[in-house]
Amino acid sequence: MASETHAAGHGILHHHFDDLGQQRESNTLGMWLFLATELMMFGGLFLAYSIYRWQFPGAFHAGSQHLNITLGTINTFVLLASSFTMAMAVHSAATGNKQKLLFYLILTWLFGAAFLGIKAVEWTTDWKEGLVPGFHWFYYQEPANAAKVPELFNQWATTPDQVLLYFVVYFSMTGLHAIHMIVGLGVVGWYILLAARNQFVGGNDQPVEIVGLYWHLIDIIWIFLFPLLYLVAGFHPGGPH
Amino acid sequence: MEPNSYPLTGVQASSMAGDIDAVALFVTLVTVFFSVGIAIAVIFFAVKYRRGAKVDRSNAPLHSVPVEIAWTVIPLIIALSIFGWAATLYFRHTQVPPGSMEIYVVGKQWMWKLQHPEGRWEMNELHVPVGKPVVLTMTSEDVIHSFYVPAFRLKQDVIPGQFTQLWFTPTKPGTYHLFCAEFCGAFHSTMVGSVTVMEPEEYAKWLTTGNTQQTFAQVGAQLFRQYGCSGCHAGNSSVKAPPLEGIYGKSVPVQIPQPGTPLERIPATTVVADTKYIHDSIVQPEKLIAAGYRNIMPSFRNRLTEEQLFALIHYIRFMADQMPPARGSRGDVSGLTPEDYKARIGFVPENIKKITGGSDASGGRTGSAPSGTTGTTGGGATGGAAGTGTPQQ
Amino acid sequence: MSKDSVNAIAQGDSGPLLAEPEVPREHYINTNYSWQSWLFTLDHKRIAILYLISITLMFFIGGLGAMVVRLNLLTPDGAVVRPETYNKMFSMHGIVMVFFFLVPSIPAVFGNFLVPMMIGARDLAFPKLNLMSWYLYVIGALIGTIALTAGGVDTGWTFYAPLSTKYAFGPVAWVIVGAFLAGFSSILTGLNFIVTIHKMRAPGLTWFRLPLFIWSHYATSIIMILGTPVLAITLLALLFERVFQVGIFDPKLGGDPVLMQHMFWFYSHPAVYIMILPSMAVVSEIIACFARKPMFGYRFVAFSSLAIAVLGFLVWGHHMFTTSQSLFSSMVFSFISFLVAIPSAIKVFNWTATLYKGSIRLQTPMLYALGFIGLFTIGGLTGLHLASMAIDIHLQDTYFVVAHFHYIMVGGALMGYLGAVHFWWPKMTGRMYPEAWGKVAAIVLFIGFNVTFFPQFILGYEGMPRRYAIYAPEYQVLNVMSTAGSSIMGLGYLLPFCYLLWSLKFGKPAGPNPWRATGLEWQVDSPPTTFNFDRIPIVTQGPYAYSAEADELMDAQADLERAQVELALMQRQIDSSHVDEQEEVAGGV
Amino acid sequence: MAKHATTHSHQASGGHGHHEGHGHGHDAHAGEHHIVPVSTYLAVISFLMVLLILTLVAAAFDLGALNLPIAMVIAVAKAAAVMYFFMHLKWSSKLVRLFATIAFAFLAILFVFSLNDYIGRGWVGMPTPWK
Repeated sequence: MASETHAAGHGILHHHFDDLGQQRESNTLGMWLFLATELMMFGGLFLAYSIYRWQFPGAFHAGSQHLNITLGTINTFVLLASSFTMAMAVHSAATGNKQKLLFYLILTWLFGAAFLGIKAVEWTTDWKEGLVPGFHWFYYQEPANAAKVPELFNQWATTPDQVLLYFVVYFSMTGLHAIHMIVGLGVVGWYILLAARNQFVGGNDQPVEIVGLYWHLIDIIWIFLFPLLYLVAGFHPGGPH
Repeated sequence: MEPNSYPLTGVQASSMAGDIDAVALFVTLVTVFFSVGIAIAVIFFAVKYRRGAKVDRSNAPLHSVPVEIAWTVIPLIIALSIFGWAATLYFRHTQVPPGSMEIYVVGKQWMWKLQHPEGRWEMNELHVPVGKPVVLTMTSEDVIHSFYVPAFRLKQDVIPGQFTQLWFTPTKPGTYHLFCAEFCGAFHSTMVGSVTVMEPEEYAKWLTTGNTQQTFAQVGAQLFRQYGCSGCHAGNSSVKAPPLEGIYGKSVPVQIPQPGTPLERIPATTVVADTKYIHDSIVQPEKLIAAGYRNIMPSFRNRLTEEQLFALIHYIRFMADQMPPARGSRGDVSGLTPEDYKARIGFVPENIKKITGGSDASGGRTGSAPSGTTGTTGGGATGGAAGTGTPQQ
Repeated sequence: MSKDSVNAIAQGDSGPLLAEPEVPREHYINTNYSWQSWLFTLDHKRIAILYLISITLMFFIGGLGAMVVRLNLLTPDGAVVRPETYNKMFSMHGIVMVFFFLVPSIPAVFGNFLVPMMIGARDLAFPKLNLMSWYLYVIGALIGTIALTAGGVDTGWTFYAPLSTKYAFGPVAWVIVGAFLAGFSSILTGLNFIVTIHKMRAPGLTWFRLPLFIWSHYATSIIMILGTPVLAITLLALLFERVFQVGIFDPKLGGDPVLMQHMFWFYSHPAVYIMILPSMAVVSEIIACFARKPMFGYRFVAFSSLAIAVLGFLVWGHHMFTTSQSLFSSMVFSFISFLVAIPSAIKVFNWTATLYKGSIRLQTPMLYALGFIGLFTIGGLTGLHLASMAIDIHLQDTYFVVAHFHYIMVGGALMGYLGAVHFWWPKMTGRMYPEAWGKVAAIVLFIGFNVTFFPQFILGYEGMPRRYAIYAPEYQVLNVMSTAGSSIMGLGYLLPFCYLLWSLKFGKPAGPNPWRATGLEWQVDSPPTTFNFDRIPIVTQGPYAYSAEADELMDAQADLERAQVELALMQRQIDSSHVDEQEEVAGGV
Repeated sequence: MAKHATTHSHQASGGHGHHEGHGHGHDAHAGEHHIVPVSTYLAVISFLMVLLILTLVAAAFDLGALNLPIAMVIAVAKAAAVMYFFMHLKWSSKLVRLFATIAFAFLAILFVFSLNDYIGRGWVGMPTPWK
C-alpha cells in the first residue's frame, strides 16, 4: 500500500492528514458529497417520471396495476428494517462491540439480499407477463389480453404505448436502484469479512459509518420509489365501466 | 433590387427582419463599446505601467465599493434593457396574427415537404405571396429538424411528435435560402431549399399550375374514408362518435378523463377544436373525450404519417368551412339537451347542462356560418391561445 | 553575491533571476522512475502529470478533427471528404474537445497539481479516488476515441435524441460509455477538491486568504458534483434507448426529445463554466503576479465565481429558444442569462483595474492572460446576442454560435490553459521554457485565433448554419479566411508543444520561484518533493502581497547590479579566455 | 546565497509565514462522533413503520388529486427521519448539513425550471401565448 501511515500509535491515519479528527471529517464530507451526486443522478429519472406522469396520468395508473403492491410493501418493510440494522451496526462499531457489529452487518446483508430476491420475483413475473420493454413486451399484443386494450381506453384513458413508457420509467428507476443495492451488498459483504478480522476496532469505526450513509441513501430512494411506482392508483382502482 | 442597408447581414425580407437587425445592431454596439474599451484600457495600462516606466505608482487602490457597484449596476441596466427589447420582439414572434395563410410543413431526412391548402405541394421549395402573414404548422417524421430562412431572420425547430408553428410576413419579393439548422444526420447540409416570395397575382397564378388535381382537403377526404374515420364520424353514420362537420375552430365540450373515475362523474369542459386538438384526438384519442361519448376510438399514432395527419386535419377544417351544421343536428353538439345525451349514451355528464344550456355560443355559431379561410384560420390561431387543454389532475 | 547568481544575471534573462538556478536533488519526479511508480502513484502531482500527458494527446486528436473540418470547408461542396465523414469529424472534434479535453484540462492538471500546494496540504483528501478518476478518464477517453476514430459517429457532441438513439450510424453507444466514464472522473475530481479545500487548509489560511485560483476551483467543483450526475443519467438513458430501442425520449411512445435537451443542458450549460472558471482562476493568479499588485476587489472576484456557479445552473434553457420550450420558460431563462453576464463582467473589470499603477511585465503567461481578457470579453458579450430571444431565433445553430463559444472555449479556456502551462511549467518541471519562443507562440496564436473565428461571426449573421459539410457559395470567402487563420493557429499550438518538450532537457533550471510570485506553491522547491512541505506552513496574510513600488525599486537595483556584472564580465573577458568554461558550469548539468 | 536568502525572506513576509505550528483549518470539535442511544434508533424505526402503514392507509382512500401530495409528504417525513437520525445529520457539522441541503436545492432547480417549461406549454408543443 503506497499510502504509508506515519502517525504514531494510529495505523489508520493517512499520511496527508494532520490528525484523526480532520480525516474523519473529510471522509464524512466526501461521502455526503458523493450522496449529493447520487441524488442528482436519480433526480434525472425522477424528473422524467414527473413529466410523463403529468402528461400520461392514465398510463401510470394502468401500469401500476400490474405491480404487486404486497411484494412492494414487504420490500419497503425489509429495506426500512435493513436501514435500522445498519444504523445499529454503526452504533456497535462506535461502541467497539465486535459481536454486535458482525451480527447487525450480517442482518443488514440478509435484508438487502431479501430485498433483491423479492425484486427478482417481481421482475420474473413481469417477464412472464410480457411487461419488459425492449426484451419481452407482448402483454397487450396477446390475443388473450385483447380485451385489455379497450379497457385501457375506457378505464384509464391510456394506450399500450404509454403503458410501455411507464414500464420504461419503472425499470429504469428500479433497475438503477437495484444496481446500487448490488454494490451495497458487495461492500457490506466485504465489511463483514473485515469486521470478522477485527478491522473496525480501536477507533477505526468510521468505514462502517460511511457505508452506512450509502445504505441509508438507497433506502431513501426506495422510500420515494414505492409510493411513486406502486401506489399510483392506490387500492381504489375503481370506476365502473 | 435596392441596395442592402446592412451589407454584413444579408437581405431583410420579413416584417421581423428589420426589428431583429435593429436590436442585434444595438447589442453589437454594446459589444464593440465594451470590448474596445477594455482593450484600450488594458493596452494603455500595459504601456504606461510597464516595468521600469517612471510613473507614479503610489497609493494604488485595492478595492472600492462604489466603483464595484457602478460596474455592476450599469452593465445590469444595459443588459436588462436589451432583455426587455428582445423579449418584446420575441413575444410578437410567438403571436400568430389572425387570418394568416396556413401552410403545412413536414420535415424528414433530408427533405422538406410543404403543402398548400389549395392542393399544390412542394419539395424543398416554398412559394408565398408578399405582404400576407403566413403561418407554417410543422412537424417531423423522424429526427429534429429546424426550419430556417436567414433572410427572414427566423427559425423554428421541427420536432417529431409535436407541432411547432412559425409565422412571418414576407416583405420583399425574391428567392431566399431555406436551411435545416438542426443537425439531422448524414445529409443535413443538403436539406436546403429556397423560399420564393412573389407578388400576390403571380402567386395566385402559380397556385393553379402544376400538381393540383386534388385540393389538400380532397386528399384528406380520401384518407377519411380509407382509414375508416367516416364509419363512425360521418354525419349520418352512427351515434358512436361525434360528427365532425363544423367543429373546427369552435368551442367543443369535452371531458378530461381521470384515471379510475367513471366518465359520468367527470364534469365536462370546453376546448377550442383547433389543429392541435384534432391532431391529439387522432393520435391520443384517450386524452380528451368529446363530452357525451364513450372512449372507444383507437389511437392512430404511428399508423398515419404526419403528412396524412395534416391532410385529415385540413379536411376536418374544410368541412367546417363548407358544411356549417344546422342547429340541433347531430353535428352541433351544443344543441343537444341532456335528454339527448341520455337517449344516446345512457348518461349525462355532470355539468353538461351548464355548458350547453347557455345558448350564446351556439347562437353566434349558427348565426354566421364562417366562409373563406380567413375567418376560420383566425379561429384556429386564437384556438392555439385558448386551447392549451392540458389535463389537470 | 554568489557566483551562480552573478552568472544567472550575466545571462541576461529578462526577469530578475535571483533564485538559485539549480534543480533540487530530490523531487517528486525522480523519486522513482519505474512505470509502476507512475501508474500506481497516489501523489497528486504525478497524477496531474498523467492527466497532462493524456489530455495533450486528446487535444491533438480533437485538433485533427478540426483540421479536417476546416480543410473541407475550403470549397462550398466539400474539398476533401464526403458529408458523412465530415459529420464524423466534427462530432469527433466536439466530443473529444469537450469531454476529454476542456472539462478535465485545467482542473485535472493544474487543479490537481496546485490545489494542495496552494492551501498548504500534503495531498488531496482522497489520493486513491484521485488516481481512480484518472483511470476512469483514461478508460473513457480510450473507449471514446477508439469508437470515434475507428467507426465514427455523426451525432455531434450534443447527442440529441432521437437522432442519436435511432438514426445515427456507428458506435454511438460506445462513445456514450466513454463520455459517461469521463463524467464520473470529473465528479471524483470535484468531490476531492471540495473536501480538500474545506478540510485541509493550512493553519491561518482563512477563506479570504485563499488565492482566487482556489475560489474558482471550488466553484468549478460545485458544478462538477451537482451537474455531472444529471449528464450521467441522461447518457445512461440514451444508451438504454440506443441499445434496446425502447426508451424514455422516444417520440413514438409519447416520449419527449425536448426533455432530453433539458437534462442534457442542465449539465452542459454549467459545463461551460467548468471550462471557463478555472481559466479565470489562472488569469487572476497571472495578472496579480505580472502586474505586481494585489487583485483589485478581491472579494468581488471571489464571490463572482460562486455567483457564476450558481446562476450558471439557471440558464440552460437559452439553448432551447427555438425548440418547443414554452414562452414563459424562455423568458425566465433569457432573463437569468442576462444576469449571469454580470459576475463575468465584474471579473473583467477587476482584472483591468488591477493593472492600474502596477509594474507590468509582459512575459508569456501575461500575454496569454491579457489575450484571455480581450477574447473572453468579446466571447461573453456576443453571448448577449444569443441570450436575447429575438436575436437567437435568427442566430441559433449558425456559425455565430460557433464563433461565440470558440471565443469562450478557445479564446478563453484554452488561452487560460496555455497561460497556466507557461506560468507553472517551471514549478512542474523545474525548468524554464524559452521566453522568446513563448512570446512568439502567444502572439501567433492570438492572431491565428482571431483570423479563424472572427469571420465566423459574420458568416453566422449572414445565416450559414453550423454542421454543414456543403454550403452556399456566397459563404466561401469568409470560410477560406477562417481556414487560413486556423493554419496559423495550428502553428501556434505546435510551437509550445515543441519548445516545452525541448525545455524538459535543455531548459534553464528555474529555481523555486522564478516569477517572484507569492502563494504557498512558490515557497517549495521546483519541482516539489513528494509531500510538498517539510513542515506545514502557518499563514498570517492574504494572498497577492505584491507591491509594484517595492518591485520597481528592487528591479532598478537588480538592473544596476546586472550592469555592474556585465561590466565585470567584460573586464574579465578582456583579462582571460576562460569565460566559456564558467558559463558551462553556470548553465547547470 | 545571501541574495537567495533575501528573496526568500521577501516572500515570507510578503506571502505566507513558514513556521512550526499545529493548529488546523478545521473545527476539531465537529470531528467527534456522537454515540446515539439505541432507544433513539428504536423510536425512529417504529416511527418509520407507522409511516409505512400510514402510506398504505392513505392509498386505500380515493382522495383524487390529494393522494399524490399526501404520499409525498409521508415519504419526505420518512426520508427526513432517516437522514436526521440514521444518517446522523442531527449531530453533524454545519458543513455536512449545508451540503445535504444544497443537493436538494439543486434538485429543486432541475425540477422547477424543467417543469416550468412543461406546465407552460400545451403538450403537442405549440408555443403557448403569454397569459
